[in-house]
Amino acid sequence: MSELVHEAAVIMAAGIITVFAFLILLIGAVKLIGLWFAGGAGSEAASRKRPSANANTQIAPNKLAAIGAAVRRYRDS
Amino acid sequence: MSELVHEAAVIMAAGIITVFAFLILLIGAVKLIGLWFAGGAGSEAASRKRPSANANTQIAPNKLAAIGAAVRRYRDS
Amino acid sequence: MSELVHEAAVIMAAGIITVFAFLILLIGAVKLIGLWFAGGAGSEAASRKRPSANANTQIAPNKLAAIGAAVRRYRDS
Amino acid sequence: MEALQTLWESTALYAFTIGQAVMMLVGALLLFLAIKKKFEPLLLLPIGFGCILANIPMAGFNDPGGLLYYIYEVGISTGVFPLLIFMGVGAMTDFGPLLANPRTLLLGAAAQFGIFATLFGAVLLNYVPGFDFTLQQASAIAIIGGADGPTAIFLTSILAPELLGPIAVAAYSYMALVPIIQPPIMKALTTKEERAIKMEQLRPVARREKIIFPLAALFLTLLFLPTATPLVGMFCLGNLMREAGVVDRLSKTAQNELINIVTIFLGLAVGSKLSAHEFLALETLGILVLGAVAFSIGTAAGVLMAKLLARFSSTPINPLIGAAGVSAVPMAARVVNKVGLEANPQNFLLMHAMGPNVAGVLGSAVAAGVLLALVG
Amino acid sequence: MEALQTLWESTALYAFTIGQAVMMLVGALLLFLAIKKKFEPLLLLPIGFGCILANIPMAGFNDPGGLLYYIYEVGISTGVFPLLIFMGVGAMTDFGPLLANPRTLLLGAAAQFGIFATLFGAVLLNYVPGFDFTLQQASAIAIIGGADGPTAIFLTSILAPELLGPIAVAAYSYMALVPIIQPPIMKALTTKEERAIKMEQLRPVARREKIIFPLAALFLTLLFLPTATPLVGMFCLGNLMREAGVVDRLSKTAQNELINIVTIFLGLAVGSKLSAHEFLALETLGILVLGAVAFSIGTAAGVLMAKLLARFSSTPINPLIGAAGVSAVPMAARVVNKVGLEANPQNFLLMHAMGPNVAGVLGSAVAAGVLLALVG
Amino acid sequence: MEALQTLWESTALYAFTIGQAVMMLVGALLLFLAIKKKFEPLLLLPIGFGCILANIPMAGFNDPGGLLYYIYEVGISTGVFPLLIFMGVGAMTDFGPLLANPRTLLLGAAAQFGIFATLFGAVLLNYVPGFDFTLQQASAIAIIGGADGPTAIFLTSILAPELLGPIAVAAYSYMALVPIIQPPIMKALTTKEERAIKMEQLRPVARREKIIFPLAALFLTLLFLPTATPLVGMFCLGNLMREAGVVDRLSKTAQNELINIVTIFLGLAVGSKLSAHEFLALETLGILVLGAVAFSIGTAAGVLMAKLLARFSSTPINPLIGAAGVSAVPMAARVVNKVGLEANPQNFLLMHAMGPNVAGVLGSAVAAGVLLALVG
Ligand code: NA
Ligand code: NA
Ligand code: NA
Repeated sequence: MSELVHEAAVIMAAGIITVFAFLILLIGAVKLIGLWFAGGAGSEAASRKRPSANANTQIAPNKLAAIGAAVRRYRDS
Repeated sequence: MSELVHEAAVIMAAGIITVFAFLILLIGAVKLIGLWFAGGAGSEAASRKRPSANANTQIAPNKLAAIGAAVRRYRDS
Repeated sequence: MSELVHEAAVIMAAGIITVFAFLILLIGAVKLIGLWFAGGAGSEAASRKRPSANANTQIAPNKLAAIGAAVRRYRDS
Repeated sequence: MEALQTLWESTALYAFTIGQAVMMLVGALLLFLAIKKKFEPLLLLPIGFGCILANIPMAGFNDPGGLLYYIYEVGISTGVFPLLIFMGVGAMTDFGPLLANPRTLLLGAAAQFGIFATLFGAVLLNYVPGFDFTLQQASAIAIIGGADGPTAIFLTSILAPELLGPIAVAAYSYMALVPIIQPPIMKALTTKEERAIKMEQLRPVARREKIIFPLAALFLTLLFLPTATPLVGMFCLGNLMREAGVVDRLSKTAQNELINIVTIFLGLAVGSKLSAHEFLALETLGILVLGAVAFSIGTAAGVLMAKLLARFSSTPINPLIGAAGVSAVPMAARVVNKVGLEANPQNFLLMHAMGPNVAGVLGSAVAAGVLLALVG
Repeated sequence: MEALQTLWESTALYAFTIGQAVMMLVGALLLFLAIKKKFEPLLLLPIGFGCILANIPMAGFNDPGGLLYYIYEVGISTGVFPLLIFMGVGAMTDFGPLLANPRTLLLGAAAQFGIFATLFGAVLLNYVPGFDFTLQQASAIAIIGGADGPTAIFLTSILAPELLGPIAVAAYSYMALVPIIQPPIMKALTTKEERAIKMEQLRPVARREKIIFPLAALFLTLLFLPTATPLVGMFCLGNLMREAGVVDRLSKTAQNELINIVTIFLGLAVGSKLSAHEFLALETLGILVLGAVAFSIGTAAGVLMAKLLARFSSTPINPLIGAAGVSAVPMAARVVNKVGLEANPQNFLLMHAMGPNVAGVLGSAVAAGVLLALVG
Repeated sequence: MEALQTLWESTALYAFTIGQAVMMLVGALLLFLAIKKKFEPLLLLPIGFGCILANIPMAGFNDPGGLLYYIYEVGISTGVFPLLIFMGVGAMTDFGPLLANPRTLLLGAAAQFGIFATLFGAVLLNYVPGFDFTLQQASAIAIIGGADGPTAIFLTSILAPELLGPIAVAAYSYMALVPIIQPPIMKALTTKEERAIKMEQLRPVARREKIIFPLAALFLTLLFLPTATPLVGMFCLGNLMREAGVVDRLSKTAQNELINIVTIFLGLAVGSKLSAHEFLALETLGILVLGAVAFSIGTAAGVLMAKLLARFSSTPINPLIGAAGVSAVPMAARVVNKVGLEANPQNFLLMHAMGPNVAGVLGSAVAAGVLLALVG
């Protein structure tokens, strides 16, 4: 019984240490990735978003606004 | 052979009785459900349908009519 | 070893002959199918395409053109 | 030369049996019915194709290691495929009309008389030389009268797997023939005045009622007829996912991709059981005859029960809606609507027929449970 | 009469045990929580339904040949279903916020302390008469603190399949209860000023970073913790399919149809393990208590680690985001956002909390790998 | 300490073999080709990932009980996965151009010469020390020349499962390399005038023709080459579902969700066969060389046959379209179109090349059937 408790304590310690060690390694990896690959981040991310932004927000509002205005003009007339 | 026929007749009788008994029980259950839960039926069912009705029939026709009219005016002009 | 080479040569010959024989049979079958079933091809294929063409190209362009024009008029005004 | 010889011996030409050739024609006929006549094509197309594949000599589709062998063992002999289809059907079913008019459950019950009368008929047929149906086989044949494909396949795969091919084909074919089988019977048993009866509009049904109903049906089933719970349970699970409103992505998957995938496999596997040895037998003829009888009796019983109900009802009941109790959703309800319109062009019975129609699905699942309990 | 007798004996009425009746109520309670309270309905609805089906006497869903038996054997005891779900979750996960602020991985690590402390607690509970958890069982219980359903099911099905039912139910229930469990702990450990801290906007992350990240995570896992690779590997596969940009049809299928199909089956199979014999035991009470303890400790550890981080950081860190380290994606991140808004109506922490939130998923998969290596 | 010791011993660091490390790099290379070079990413991404997972020491993906083990046993060693993919491909294939110009079937036949010549070449390679291919292995290698992934996987899993990894990788890689391999050969065997030839517009094809065709192809196959029916049969089933017009929901599922799900699993399972022991061998080099030879001979044979056809044809035939006979749908047809446009900017050959292109799919399925009959 107390042996089980001892084992559990050891696992608790070893476990949390391993999780931290592993995720700290991963932080290092992410930082390396950032250094090597993030170069074009701004431009690339931006260029990726722009078309969809265009499609969903710029064009559509234009169109909607124009249609809305046409509709209003029609109603007023 | 005639034993088989007898068995079949018994199954026929027992079967149709059971099906009726079971579905009559279910009728009772449905009536109970109706008594207990149908309270808000009208309003709830209505409130559920209205938004979709709005979305699919009210707004859309308005819009379509307006666009159609705008289009007609454009053609006429 | 040379036996294997011999077997391979036989398979090569038998194989390519079979493939040709089979696909030539299939050509015959296709020609027969064409003779028997292609009768209404033109009209059927056409009638099948027209509705979707209507839906996707005729109506939509009309609508788009009209909306576009309405929009342009609105902007100009 | 030896290679060409090997090739020739591996062609089917000299290995074909007459039986296999005939079964190919049967498969082609099923494809024709599915594609040209639009007979339940979702099932009959894969069944017909599976029939053709299974009867190719030396291709080994049905042998251990063959594709159809695996599909059958995984999906049919375990019962998993028909149950998944039933879950999808449950997710497609709207019990609203039934809940608004629960008496229509009696119509769904009456129509099951077709099943039990056919069971008796199948046993009687044993007096004709050449027929020798066991009670299990007679029960599996009788379930054709349930007019419900997955129920028929599920029950048959347990009680009489050797008859699976012809029974499934008969079930789906007769379901497709509902617009031809039912109207004469419906008209023979009703007057034009009865057929013209208009029914009152159904009350709206609350969402809570729709959520509770599948649970109540499951509860009664597990209490009184546990052998019916695989079918009723999966049906109710699908229906609960539909109505709960919180698991729409599961409900949509059950109604679309999952049921489509399973339908392809189920059809192929059922078709693979259409072997000459089992299909080209006198029994098949008996099954086809008994199946038609089952549908007819079920239709008649439903209509007669509706007439009986009408007599005790304060609100008008059009006896035609009883015919929808055989299930064959939604075909039978549409037939009711059409026959009603013939008698009275203002008489739209579709919604009223949907109640007995879905009641018939539950009714035949219950009947299958009864048969499993008694002869399983 | 004999037939009616057979039918009666085949009803469940006289075969029901008290335990089964109680488990039916448990199943109904789960359905209520799923449908009415919207507690993780995608899982709890099928689990509750599976529980009801599995406890029907004589229906045999769980026996060899029964539907739930097959589903369990095919999908859970092989580990395939939770892994496929994990692949789908990976395909739904955006690691952008984590890559923009990698320190938040430490918060995901800290929150796993809930797991290991609970393991210790479970063993300590053995001093209470009536409890006798093995190290395997204690580990499976502890993983509830990971707040990640598929991880919990995967680990439990290996270490302590006899506890699968209660552990899965506890895991999903507490995940649904995150908005109730976490805020008091978060508020107790922080001042209003700390909760009001605004964080700097995250940098944009390049697509290449997002593609490399799952591969890097996989690489470290396989080097240092191979026992975690089934979970981490499938998660990374899903995420790579998402970010690669060249296999969108596979990614969409993994995020939708495949995960939906597997979710239905997984829920039913887990529910089938809710048997009276195993669920109505003192252990279940212990599991429920320990699960709540695990969530609480994890939340506290995350918040405290965030305060520690803030002390050494040049940029401001709001300690609330540590609470998201328990995973429970995206619920925990939303709770962080809500508690932050209460302290400062201009303080939108959602994106900042997504980093520790997805870090928590990786963290608990790693913790599961550690447990597999040490007690598996 | 003991726990840390256990953890350390469970890391992969001290268990890695050189071979596994190299295979990881191979897996990474495949991912690079898939993601960055867009080489058949739908297959090569899962294959590359599966390769990495399978070579992790101690993770046990490939051992009984491991995920990849189950997927392989369920889907590849049964042949089910490649057949389902073939059904989906059939549902995506439009035989219209082939039916409008049936002579192009001859081009699909000629291109299969690449297969049989390579078989002979593989056996000749045995004279080089270090090579010792059996007839079965030589046949599996030769099928790479079919330029059809599922056919190659199906045949190899039967004839030479030990070569499945390298053969599948070679098949998909060369399919991706078609735009590089084919043009020089096409240009070397044709004059600019020939490449500039314009072809007459194809006649419209009736829907009935498209429905009958898959049945006719199936019929001829089952009569004359039953060993080809698994492949041809599933292909024709998919195509029939597409053209029948009555089972669109099945056809769409076969073309989308079902094929996507199977593709993920197929790729992982194929990747799992990329083990150091089998891949890092001289044979793999031989397979890569022979695969390139097979593609080249197939391309040349197709072009030469097209020139021969042109001589006997009353209407003009551009010999380039023969190159599309290797299949690699639709890549090879696009390459034909591109090379044709280079010679004559008004010359759109895409539709004309689709005929031989889909003929090549049938042709290699037939060739696989021949090989199964002769050496299976
Ligand atoms: Na029925
Ligand atoms: Na976690
Ligand atoms: Na080919």
